[in-house]
Amino acid sequence: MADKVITIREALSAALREEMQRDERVFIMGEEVGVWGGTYAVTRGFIDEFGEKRVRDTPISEMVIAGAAVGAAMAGLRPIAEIMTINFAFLALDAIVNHAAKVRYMFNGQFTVPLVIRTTTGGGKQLGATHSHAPEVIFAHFPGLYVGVPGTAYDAKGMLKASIRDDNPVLFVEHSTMLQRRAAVPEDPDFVLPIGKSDVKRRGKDVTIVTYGKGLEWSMTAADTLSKDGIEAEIVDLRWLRPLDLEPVFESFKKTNRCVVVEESLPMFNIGAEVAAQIQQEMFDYMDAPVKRVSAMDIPLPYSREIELMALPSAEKVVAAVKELV
Amino acid sequence: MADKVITIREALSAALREEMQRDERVFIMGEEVGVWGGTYAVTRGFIDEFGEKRVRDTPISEMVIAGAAVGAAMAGLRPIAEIMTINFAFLALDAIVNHAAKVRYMFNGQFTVPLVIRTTTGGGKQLGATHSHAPEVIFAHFPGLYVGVPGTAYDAKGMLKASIRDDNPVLFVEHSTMLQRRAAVPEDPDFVLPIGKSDVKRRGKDVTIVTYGKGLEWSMTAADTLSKDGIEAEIVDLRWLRPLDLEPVFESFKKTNRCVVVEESLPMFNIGAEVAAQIQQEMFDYMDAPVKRVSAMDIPLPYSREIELMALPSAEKVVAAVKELV
Amino acid sequence: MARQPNKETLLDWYRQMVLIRRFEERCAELYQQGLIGGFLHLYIGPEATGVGAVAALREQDHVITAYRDHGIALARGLDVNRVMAEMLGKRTGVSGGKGGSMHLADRDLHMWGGYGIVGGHLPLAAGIALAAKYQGKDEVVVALMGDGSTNIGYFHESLNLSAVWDLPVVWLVENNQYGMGTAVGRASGAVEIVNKANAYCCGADGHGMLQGPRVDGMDVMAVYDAISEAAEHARKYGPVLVESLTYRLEGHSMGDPQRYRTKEEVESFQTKGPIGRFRALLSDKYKGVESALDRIDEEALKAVDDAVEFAKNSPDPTYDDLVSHVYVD
Amino acid sequence: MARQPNKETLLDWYRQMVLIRRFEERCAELYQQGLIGGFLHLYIGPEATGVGAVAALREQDHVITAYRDHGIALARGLDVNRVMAEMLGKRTGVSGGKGGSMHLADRDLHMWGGYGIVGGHLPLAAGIALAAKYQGKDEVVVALMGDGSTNIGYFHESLNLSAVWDLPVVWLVENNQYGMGTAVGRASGAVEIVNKANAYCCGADGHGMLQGPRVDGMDVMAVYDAISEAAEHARKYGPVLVESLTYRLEGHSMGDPQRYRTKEEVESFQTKGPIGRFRALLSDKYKGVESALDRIDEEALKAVDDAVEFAKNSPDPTYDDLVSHVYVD
Ligand SMILES: Cc1ncc(C[n+]2csc(CCOP(=O)(O)OP(=O)(O)O)c2C)c(N)n1
Ligand SMILES: Cc1ncc(C[n+]2csc(CCOP(=O)(O)OP(=O)(O)O)c2C)c(N)n1
Ligand SMILES: [Mg+2]
Ligand SMILES: [Mg+2]
Repeated sequence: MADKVITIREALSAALREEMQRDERVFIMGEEVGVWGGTYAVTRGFIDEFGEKRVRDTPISEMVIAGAAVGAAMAGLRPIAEIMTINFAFLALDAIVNHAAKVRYMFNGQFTVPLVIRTTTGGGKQLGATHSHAPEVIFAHFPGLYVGVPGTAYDAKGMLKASIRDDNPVLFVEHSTMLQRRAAVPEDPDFVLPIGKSDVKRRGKDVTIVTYGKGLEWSMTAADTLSKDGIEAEIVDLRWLRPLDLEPVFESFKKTNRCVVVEESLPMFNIGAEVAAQIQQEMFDYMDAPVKRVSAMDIPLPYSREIELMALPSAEKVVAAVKELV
Repeated sequence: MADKVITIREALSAALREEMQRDERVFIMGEEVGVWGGTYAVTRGFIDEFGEKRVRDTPISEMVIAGAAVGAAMAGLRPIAEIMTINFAFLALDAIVNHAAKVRYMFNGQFTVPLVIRTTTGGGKQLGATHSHAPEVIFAHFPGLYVGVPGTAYDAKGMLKASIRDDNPVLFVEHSTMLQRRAAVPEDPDFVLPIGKSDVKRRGKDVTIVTYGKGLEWSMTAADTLSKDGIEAEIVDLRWLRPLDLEPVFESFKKTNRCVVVEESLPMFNIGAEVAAQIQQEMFDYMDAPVKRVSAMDIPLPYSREIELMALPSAEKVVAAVKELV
Repeated sequence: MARQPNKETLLDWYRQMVLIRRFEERCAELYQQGLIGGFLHLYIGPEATGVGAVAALREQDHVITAYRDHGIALARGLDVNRVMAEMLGKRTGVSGGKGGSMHLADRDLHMWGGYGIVGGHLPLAAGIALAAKYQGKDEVVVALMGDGSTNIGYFHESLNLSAVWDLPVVWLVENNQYGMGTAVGRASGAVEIVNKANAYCCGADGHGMLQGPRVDGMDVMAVYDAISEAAEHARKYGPVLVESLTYRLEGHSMGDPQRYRTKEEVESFQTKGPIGRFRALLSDKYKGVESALDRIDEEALKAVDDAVEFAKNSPDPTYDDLVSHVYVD
Repeated sequence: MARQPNKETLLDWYRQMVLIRRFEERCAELYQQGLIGGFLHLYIGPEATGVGAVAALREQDHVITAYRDHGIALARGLDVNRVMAEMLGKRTGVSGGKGGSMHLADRDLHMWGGYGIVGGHLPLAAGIALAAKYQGKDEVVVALMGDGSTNIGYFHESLNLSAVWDLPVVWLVENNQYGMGTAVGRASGAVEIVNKANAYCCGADGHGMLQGPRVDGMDVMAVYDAISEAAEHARKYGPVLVESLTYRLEGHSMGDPQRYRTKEEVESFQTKGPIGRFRALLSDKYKGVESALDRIDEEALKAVDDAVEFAKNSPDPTYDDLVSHVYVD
């Protein structure tokens, strides 16, 4: 089958639809997934197509959305639980970390939790301090879980399908400001991407940019700008924060000897910290300069547009960081 | 006034008692803080001394323990809310991160949240996967909050008193296996320690060990062993994960050029990652070797004693890490 | 019994409701123009609930609500200019432009804010009430919330604590029949939300939550009476749960496709709107009041115009604002 | 109506209760000897609740509970050797030594585990019930919990979801009068916990939670009847909330100073213990049954002795066990 240029939203819808068609045990539950059609319109039409049994609107109850999905998964279904935004997933942290991620281990493999928790992340939409987190890192801290954050429509489809087919619990994090981004995506219903594989999104020799999610966009734009100044950035899209695949980063670093990590997270104890720590550990002899980190500022996000964007990373900030480095 | 050798438990009790005597607005709320006398006996006798108004047993309701304490703090009290163990603080993550840490910012300084949330951390007690976290790092990720983790009775008293007197929300994390550790502690009721200051706990010239909490114990023991082999470790006790004070670490590193970070956290996206990232950033020219990290293994903790301890750091592991380095 | 409002008071309630309506209509326009960003949840339909409830409080009492907070803020007397400035994210806004539409607060007026996490403000309300009681103050907290929020864990823990500790809180559910697109009956085990008081009603030694009325939330007088009585109970004994039956005439927030309800349903409520109804009542009760009401209508429009002017001419927050108030220094 | 248990069945219940009691007494000793670690929550006192409730279920039905799970595990038929091995953290334990006292499960027997986070298993119960219903299976879930857990957000969200979705769950509160040291009345707005069903009872189109009985939890027959009836309702219509009035004769866990209750109170319950009472009933009902009961008593002791032997002789988990089952490979 051919590829088709579609948006991330369409890619997500297609992934969900195909997997629901493929496997009766797959169903969706969450706030506004049914009648409303999904807060971000990803499940529009699903309730008509699959019925109320498989597209289940829930009360505003994040703890039980996540927790009941764990139970259903243990008992043989393959739930896709939607937590409207990752901010609200804080309420489900216990269910996710203590139960989704651990019932298998704690009971010595008796239970399997084939669960996907879909959620959206990111700031930059003037939603204020409580609605603008990009805290994927705190979920990725915990073993037992996978955490995926696609940055393109291609990845969104392949990664989501892989997550649904996998027997482990996956937190699948979509960036709410990227849903309209387009890319060519295979229509083949068996197109899946491996879990836990980073991907080199741009080749270059001068600097390695490590990023994921929205960071990919800033980085790609920055790379274009840098290219005009003769600096060729190689961009490694992590795609998965857990399992974290830094092999392609190390490979790239051997060539570039310089690295910038770009992410929307807060600046402390974030993805960049882990990447920098592992680079200095594994690539010590290749380091021409310290690994640099571009992230959000260390403050809650405000409402007002001007100052909100000041606090977030941008292509310009990535360019500046790279230029300080090379 | 003189110093007195007391346990961490006694130091915490004394800090609470003194501050409650000093300020009527200070009160305690949480599960089993009153009639039971505190799960770890820290508030034993308090309900008789201060009455039910100021020593408030709550239902098992972590969300409202944290959230009501935020409201009470906004409205002029100085609550000390106890979350029995940090595992249960997952249930309060939203109240802590979205409300305790942010109401001040979000409403542009109109509100002040002079709140201390006391909790206990740590594994190694055969409590199994859901009761053995040491996830301070995920709370320290968020601005608006302070996170303190004392490692000695001296620090426990001075840091807790400082936390109670401070006008910002503090997550105060005590290690449940260290409560019997003794040290000389000032009896002066005005003894407080500054918030956000690391402390050099041992002088040495060969390697810098950065640690906090239970890690301090492993590190001190390891340092004694290493000393016998002629290796003198300098130990920097972070004490606070937020604000994170790495100045003494950098100072030390300039001399030792080698560093091991020791912590009970999980191995990914942890304190060691941040410390390593900052060292390679700030101390690049001083680095003789990569910063090493000693942490728990990347698994949930099991019940069985033998294998549980395998998964945790130990003095031996610290010794081994240092020896690989120097 | 509630103090009986005199004519002046009633006209003031009318003024507040009209002001809210005009304010909200203008916000919708400003949102379309891109001057307001983020989420915008209009308070068109439930004005009588907010105005009636706040009117029942004393100056020293407390109000806290969710993100649908414009009406409550205006009813509580927050400066309309500064509220509008907040909408536009300006430095002069009540929250300095950092809170936005969902986060209006005024500490001095004991308006403790709007909150975006569903149910997240309920424990705060319990805490504020605890502080009042602890300090021996004769104050109550009115905590408003949507029907949808009564299904979240926060609701349960907060109401239970208030019952066990006899906290002076009036828990006021604005039942507008939907939480986003989910009808009450599809989300809540109890369709009559005041029933939920039963779970906290019969504690040891007579402690417990009082089950209050299901009041007609489109009738400002009824809401005022109900909340007055509830507040009196709360002040003396402890918490009460009251439900106000209302309706939101606009979408949940801007850009709601509204696939969950019919046009006819919305229209049927439009004719029962609280402002027209109150106007009719006033006209009936006070001969010749129309001209006064007309003047109020005009003044409301002008106040909103002025507020927009004020907001537009206000400075944006600066980098210094961005980084301030993360901590107390 | 519940199937009427015959003599053999009744003797088996007696056997289970005695086995649990002996098992728990031995665990206490092993804890003192340092062979059991972590937290140990004994099921001494509430045996009739666990045995009666589990007896009311079919083989394909489901059980899930909190950390006070030994009694439930044994009643559900988990191998006593392997349960004891789990206590001792052995490789042969039901959870491979990785779960310990609080985390006993047997997937094959549809015992979905004990859970240490108060209320954390309640949404799991809802999910297991959902899976049964989704797959068109005629199965119910009995979810046991303590009185203290009914105050946590999980309780509210789980019960509400079960009501809205008509899930086949029997929510069974073991009201042993305390959550750790906190008496029910100091923690719960409703002292009669079944009252809490009112919050989920009257949904749209007749959906909703049934308020079940407050059953004498020291009477195994009464519990059996109540849960049989509740399970029948759950299978046909949807969730039920049942409360079992029981008492824990030992501390909350090992090392509880028990400052929250008097010796007299504990003693007053000791005489009402479920095992003595059931033995008396059996003696009354079946002439000459004593010798059979005595034999059961002896066999229980021996089973526990054997279990300890088995456990002691079992291998410890290895490093491979430590790192296995974090993920499905
Ligand atoms: C914890 C949480 N979950 C989900 C949301 C998203 N959300 C915002 S408003 C809303 C509906 C709330 O409905 P209701 O409480 O009835 O208030 P109304 O909007 O009708 O005034 C939802 C689901 C949120 N803000 N917080
Ligand atoms: C979320 C959470 N908070 C606190 C605890 C600590 N804790 C363990 S058992 C318990 C008391 C529970 O009481 P109840 O539900 O009545 O059960 P019982 O022990 O009486 O059987 C508490 C507070 C916990 N395990 N989980
Ligand atoms: Mg609503
Ligand atoms: Mg109990």
